[in-house]
Amino acid sequence: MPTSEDYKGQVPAWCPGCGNFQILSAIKQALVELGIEPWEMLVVSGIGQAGKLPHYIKCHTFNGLHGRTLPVATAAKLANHSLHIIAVSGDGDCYGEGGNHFLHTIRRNPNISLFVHDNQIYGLTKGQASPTTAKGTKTKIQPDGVLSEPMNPLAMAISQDCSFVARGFAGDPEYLKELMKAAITHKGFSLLDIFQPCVTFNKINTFKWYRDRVYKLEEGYDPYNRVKAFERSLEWGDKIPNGIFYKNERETLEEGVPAIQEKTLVRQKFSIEEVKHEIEKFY
Amino acid sequence: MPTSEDYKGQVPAWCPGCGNFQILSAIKQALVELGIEPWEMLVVSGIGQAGKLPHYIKCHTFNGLHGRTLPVATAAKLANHSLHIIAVSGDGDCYGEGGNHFLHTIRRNPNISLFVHDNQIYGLTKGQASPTTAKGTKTKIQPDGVLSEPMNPLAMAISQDCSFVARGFAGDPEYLKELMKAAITHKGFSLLDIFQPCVTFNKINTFKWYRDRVYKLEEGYDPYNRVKAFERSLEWGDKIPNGIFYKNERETLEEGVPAIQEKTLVRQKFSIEEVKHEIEKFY
Amino acid sequence: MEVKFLDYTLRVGGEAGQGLATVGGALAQVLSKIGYHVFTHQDYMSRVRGGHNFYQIRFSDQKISASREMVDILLALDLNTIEIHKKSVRNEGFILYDSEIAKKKFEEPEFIDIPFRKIALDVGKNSVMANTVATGAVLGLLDLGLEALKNILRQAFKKKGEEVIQENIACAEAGYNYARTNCPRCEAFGIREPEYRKLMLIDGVHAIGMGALMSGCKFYSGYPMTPSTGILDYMASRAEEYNLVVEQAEDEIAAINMAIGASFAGVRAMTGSSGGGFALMVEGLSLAGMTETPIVIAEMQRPGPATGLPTRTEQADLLFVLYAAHGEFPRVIFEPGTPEQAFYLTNRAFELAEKYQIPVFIQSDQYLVDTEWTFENFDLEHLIYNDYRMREKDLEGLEDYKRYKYSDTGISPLAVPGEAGKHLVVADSDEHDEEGHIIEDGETRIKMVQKRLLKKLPLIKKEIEAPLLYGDPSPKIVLIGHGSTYGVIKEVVDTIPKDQKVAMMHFSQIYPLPERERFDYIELLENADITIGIENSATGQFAKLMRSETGFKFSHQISKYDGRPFTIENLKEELHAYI
Amino acid sequence: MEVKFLDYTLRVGGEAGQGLATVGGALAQVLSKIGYHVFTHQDYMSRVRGGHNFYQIRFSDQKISASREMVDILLALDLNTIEIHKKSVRNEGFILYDSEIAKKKFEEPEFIDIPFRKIALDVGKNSVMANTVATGAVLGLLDLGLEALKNILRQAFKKKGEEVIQENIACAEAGYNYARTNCPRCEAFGIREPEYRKLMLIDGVHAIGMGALMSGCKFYSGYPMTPSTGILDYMASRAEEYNLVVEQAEDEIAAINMAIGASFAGVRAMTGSSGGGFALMVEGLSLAGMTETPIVIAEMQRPGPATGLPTRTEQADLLFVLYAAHGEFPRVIFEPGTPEQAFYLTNRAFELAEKYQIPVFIQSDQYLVDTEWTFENFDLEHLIYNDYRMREKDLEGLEDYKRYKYSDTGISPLAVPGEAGKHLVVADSDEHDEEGHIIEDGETRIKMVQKRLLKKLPLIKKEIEAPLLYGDPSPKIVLIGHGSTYGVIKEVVDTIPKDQKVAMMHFSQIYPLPERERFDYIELLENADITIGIENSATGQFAKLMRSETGFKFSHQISKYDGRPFTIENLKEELHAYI
Ligand SMILES: Cc1ncc(C[n+]2csc(CCOP(=O)(O)OP(=O)(O)O)c2C)c(N)n1
Ligand SMILES: Cc1ncc(C[n+]2csc(CCOP(=O)(O)OP(=O)(O)O)c2C)c(N)n1
Ligand code: SF4
Ligand code: SF4
Ligand SMILES: [Mg+2]
Ligand SMILES: [Mg+2]
Repeated sequence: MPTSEDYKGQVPAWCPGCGNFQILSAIKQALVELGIEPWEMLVVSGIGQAGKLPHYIKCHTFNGLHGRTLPVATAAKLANHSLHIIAVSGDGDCYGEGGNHFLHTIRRNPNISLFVHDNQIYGLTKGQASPTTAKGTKTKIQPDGVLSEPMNPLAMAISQDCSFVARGFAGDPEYLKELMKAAITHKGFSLLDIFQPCVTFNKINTFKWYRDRVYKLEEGYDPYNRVKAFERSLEWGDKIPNGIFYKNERETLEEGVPAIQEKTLVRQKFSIEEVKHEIEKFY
Repeated sequence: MPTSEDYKGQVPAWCPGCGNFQILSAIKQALVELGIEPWEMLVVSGIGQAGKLPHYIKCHTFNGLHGRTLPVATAAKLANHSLHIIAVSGDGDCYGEGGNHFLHTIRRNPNISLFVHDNQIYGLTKGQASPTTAKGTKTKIQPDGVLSEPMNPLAMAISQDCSFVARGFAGDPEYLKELMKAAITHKGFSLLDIFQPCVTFNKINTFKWYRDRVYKLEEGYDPYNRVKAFERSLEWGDKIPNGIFYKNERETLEEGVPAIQEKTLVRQKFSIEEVKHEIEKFY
Repeated sequence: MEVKFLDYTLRVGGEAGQGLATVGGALAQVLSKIGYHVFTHQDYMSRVRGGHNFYQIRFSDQKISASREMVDILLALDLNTIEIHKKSVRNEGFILYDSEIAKKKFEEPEFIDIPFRKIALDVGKNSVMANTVATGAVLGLLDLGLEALKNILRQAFKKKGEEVIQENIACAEAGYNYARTNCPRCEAFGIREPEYRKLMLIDGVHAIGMGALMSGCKFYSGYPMTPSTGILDYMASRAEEYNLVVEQAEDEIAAINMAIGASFAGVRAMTGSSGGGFALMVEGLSLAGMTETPIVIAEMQRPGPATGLPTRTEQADLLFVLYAAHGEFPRVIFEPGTPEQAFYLTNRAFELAEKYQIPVFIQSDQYLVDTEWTFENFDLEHLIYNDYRMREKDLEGLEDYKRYKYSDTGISPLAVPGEAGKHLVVADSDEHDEEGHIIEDGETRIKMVQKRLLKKLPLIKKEIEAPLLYGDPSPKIVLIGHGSTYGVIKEVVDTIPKDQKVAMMHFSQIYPLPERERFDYIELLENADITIGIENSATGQFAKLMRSETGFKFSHQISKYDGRPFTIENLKEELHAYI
Repeated sequence: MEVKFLDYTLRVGGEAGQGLATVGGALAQVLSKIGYHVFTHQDYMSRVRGGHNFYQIRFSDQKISASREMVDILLALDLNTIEIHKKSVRNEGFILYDSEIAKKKFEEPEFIDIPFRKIALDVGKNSVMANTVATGAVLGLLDLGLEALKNILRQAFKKKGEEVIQENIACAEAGYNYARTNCPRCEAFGIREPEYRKLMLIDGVHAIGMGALMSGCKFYSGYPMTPSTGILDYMASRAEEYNLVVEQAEDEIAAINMAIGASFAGVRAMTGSSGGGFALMVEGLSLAGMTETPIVIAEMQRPGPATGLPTRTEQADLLFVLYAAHGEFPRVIFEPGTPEQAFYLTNRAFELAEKYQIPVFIQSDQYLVDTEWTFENFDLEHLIYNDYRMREKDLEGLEDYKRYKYSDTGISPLAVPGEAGKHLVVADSDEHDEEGHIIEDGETRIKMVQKRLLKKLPLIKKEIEAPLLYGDPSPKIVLIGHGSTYGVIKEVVDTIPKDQKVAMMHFSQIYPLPERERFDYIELLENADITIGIENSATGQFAKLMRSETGFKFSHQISKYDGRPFTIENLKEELHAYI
């Protein structure tokens, strides 16, 4: 059984007090509790503060381009669906630059967990508005305040029948870990949007701001009701729910692709002899 | 007052019987009835069969890149908000290649009308699956059938609080024209998704298929109820509603941008003299 | 006809949607099956119905590799075809048409009016079979028998059942017989039966697809775009039989990132597009470069910029592909001249991509993509397959695995994550250390640039083969081509008297340029009086590449940028000024 | 110190987030305000807190244009700084630190221990003012007075109120006095008050931004990416004052398509990014090329490939930008060597973009973006502004307006839609006719390629200015640089004895290369014994461009690719082998 030590990576370069630290330990803890070994685990990320996470954990990792986490993760899953895959992303990475992949990965439904470190800001590039930044927020690029409405990632995921939709908070790492375990064990594409205070650039959505507002979806809440889930995903303001908003049992991408029903693609040996007859078709 | 003749463009290169013909005449008719002159009108498109529409109408047109209709249209609106702007797109163009712009243009809310010729297929490239193609549909690239769930553009738009969300059908051009007029006169970003039979490549979603299923949202339907609208946007199968699903009165992008409150940007004369003092700031 | 050897050209013209490709394809197949060498090319508009398209078939008892301007038989499926192509019909040629469809009757001797539609209705009870009648009629005119066509029809309509097959066969026969009995001058075709040979008929895009398949490519991701879509189609059509994963991505950005993800995870992966779609892959290309993830990219050119002429041909993306992406990393570009080269070079692309862990390009264009050629065979013994990926046993006993370990060759061990015991595979798009972790110091940066780029470059250069010299071995005039102009330049060289000392120098391995040790092609060029770069582009991109890498400047340049390929006649015409 | 003229270097080092840029920026401003020539450069990591960054300021009573390796005063805000930079402090230099912060006491004579934090607590009641104390202390050491700093503090804390201002001033004074009274060897600085001059202090990125602003740019769209973000910041900060529209796009694809949309609609528009973001703009670039929509693109380089070293410098995107995008269309690339050049070239970029309706690039790199220089002034009379857009009156009486009308120059009338009476403006990414409507025939294609590309090219080439020659007018040794290496090469030339006959040839107008008629720079190079290309990249991209366009090959090449700029010392060192 793996221990937290096994997953220990480099020393994070995040700011002291950043919400990313709690997310990182929650991930490690979740993996340890699920008994997943580092060599069975692939973490894929893009670029951003969240995107640096692969360096702070020890397992297979692919730290790719800003916004392109999901296509890499999806294809890796198709190539070797025996790997557990977590895609780690930021609100800018996933919903801004990578918005189109977010939409279409939901449709594809690979069995991957997507953890979005949603700090409602661009952290690494020093404080510009992200898609989830509140309207009116002033930044260097929006000195008069952000004009766009913030994106609602949960509502969007539910609108496209995403297989698992949840929200957690870095300030409640114990619950966050449970949500992570639920996401990882869920069969299908799971979105876990995580409130992650950026102590340096987001002076609005602080630990306190979240703590004052966040509450857990009530016991008995039915995550299989899509319309209800949508309604709850619109709650924002003084009270903001956390928890598993929505789930369904859709067929996964890997279940549908004929070529990998018997064996993972990586395990399929190739020999020219076996494909040579293809040439006959051209005579 | 303009007439339909004024809007007459080149002879369309669409297949005989294509649903695009009805959409084209509905647009012209709507513009004529609204009394918009060709030189007050800008039609922006991407690439696809729908994307060819600018050649078949006579007004200002910009036929850009596949998937990039909305950024061009948004910026043109910011540069000259006295122009009426219609963005014409296909289901592949808008929801596939251009999915990210669709999402973020909803957030920005420029006062633009987006007409998506949704034939649930890639027409111009000869019959590949589009984001709205039904699961299981067999195509050359998906000989075993499409594996992804189709996208639900209306639900997505509603999930992001799009200012106006409607659906029409090329087979009911009279009603379609009314929806277009409502979209054009609505203040804010309006999505009109249009069922457009592709008689050549989509042998499932034919005129008959749509006609058998399409019905109008009932009299008294309240388009201001977001959750209800979401629920209705999920209706699919034997009965599929058309009409205005959702509306709100959000501030438009142009209303928020300080620089264009007094005059359109194109009308603001530039003279070096007036900006020279900027250099003082560097001393 | 004044041809030295048997050499006929058929042209089938009509509207988009009339089934030209079916008729043309069937005729090309019939001809190749009875043993003729065939060369076809297509000219079509970016529309699904209407407009004007044509499909041209040249056949001969000799090897051929290009199209001619003048045709012997024009099969006109509409009036427009007659009007556009009448002037291209040779003096003793024929125009087959249906005066009912054309709504016009022509009285000139070359016209043969055959009631395609009426025969279809009479014999097949359905006017859709008019094309089958026409196909039969062309064969009748040539007196080539119907056996091969019948087999093709049986194959084509297998799914529709025996009745449809028989109706089509009957229509073909009716067309055949009508032509034989109603053709006043048909003896003009002193057509010889070819010596029987089993010939392959294959176009560029299928050759690339088959090359990928036979190189162990297991993953192909793409987004439809003419003229690259054929690879996606082909791979998808073979997915079931060969257990391939073929994914239509939401956009080209996803397509290349998927190919990289799959390759990182351990399988040979490929993606492809045309110029505009490839433009969206450029950042991903640099990701492959930085992470040293092997991928093969097919870039199928069409005339740009932007949407350009979507269904036409051009060679104007060469320098774009060569320098695409920010930062510096090695790459290889192949640009085949024939379907056969396309096949082998795709195989070689995978070999080099995997061996050096780099992106390798197969660049081509609409012309080669769509032209069908005949070949006796592809020698499959020449295919290479070396598995450079490290698994379980390859890493046994290894203490610490480092994805980016420094080495003399610059090549580091490429392990398959999850299949390499407990070894962990760490890849990073930031500059990184040997383990794959992000760094910022200058010393590691320098070592990594040396490992990734500078050490590999000379080794890769050694892998590149010399250009092909065809014609005079010490030429006075050299025609330099690359990629799809191979066939036409070659045939033009054949037509030029030997005493003019002309040769073609053809490059299909474009970048890096071959070393000069084994074959000093620059010296050869320097010794010639006239060197003419021949390119399907306006600015002569290959000429720029040549000058930038070797300093050699061609003395002349022939550029064609109307979106059409060179034909033998128009290239000869262009050469007139020099030869 | 053995400097010929007054020439000091300060280095401020510490962690990210400690406010280095504020301290360094304030010192640079103070020095420039009292009349010194200043040159600063920054070295920082891609992180927000921690790690190690530094900010270096060189100042002199002469013009300076590069950084030195050795420093006179090191202001160490943490222990790490001392450990890393101690060896770079000159013999008679000083290290200012706070032993309480460093948690270590140093006894060597160069160390001056000043209790920054304690003074801040005592005087300002808040340890955050430790930086203000330190800034004051540096000025105290130099005995330069506090007036300028006080003004800067007043400005900086205006929004926070008078109390904060006074506290900061008090802290600055305390630091100043502490340094003056506790500095044993401070007389070592025989610092002369400069002759008073009002000097501008400006870095590359602000120069580009101001250049855009003063060229009538009304629309800027971008997506944050180091080192290009500064332009977006600057334009946004000026939006209110000058009525600009500045849009943060969802991605770089949107950014460039927005710039094109705005320009099509009638306003001067610009976008910018770094290499990886520009990679995503490539398809859009070809759209600008095809639709002949004027845009200016800022491409600010950092080391690649992929994410690379996000906050470092390199010149490795030159050929990428030069050949980016499928298809062929004209473009211009400027790569300024100084902020002043950046300013004028941005202005010129707009002029050429609008005049020829093409995309024009301002290419630069992190080094020039972040280096601050002093100038007496920018001569604003040199700015050009010609409105080439057609409105109402320009089109009066015109019968039919055609967006892509053929013309001798290739330039067609560019009307503003909605502002041009009833004339309609039709733009198309497909190949099109004069009206802007999609076509497929070869004849129109040829004419359009000639109009869009071939006719414009020679005219554009005429607009390009000759490279700058500095040093010996008939040099034996030529150091060839482009872009941001200007300053360092120039200073190195200054240090080489005249009898060695050395000159710098610097290109800031990179593409097209200047004509040779007015100044035959190739002849000059051919007449030299040694020509050395100096580039911040591994493969020598400018050298390739030069050879490809002119055939000339530099005899030697100096490449630096560790992500750091050349300093005077390390370039001299590299040159040792040749000079
Ligand atoms: C193509 C591209 N565009 C822009 C960037 C610059 N960039 C790096 S991270 C980032 C945003 C980070 O925001 P987010 O994803 O929210 O992550 P965070 O830092 O907040 O965790 C940007 C814009 C990039 N690396 N690549
Ligand atoms: C970047 C890019 N990728 C791909 C294409 C090829 N392409 C042209 S239209 C099209 C899809 C058209 O589908 P849709 O948007 O649904 O329009 P339709 O033809 O069905 O109206 C594609 C893939 C392109 N032109 N540009
Ligand atoms: S900038 Fe914000 S998100 Fe980034 S490490 Fe610092 S606190 Fe965390
Ligand atoms: S292919 Fe389909 S969408 Fe395109 S014109 Fe034909 S019927 Fe219409
Ligand atoms: Mg963020
Ligand atoms: Mg469609």
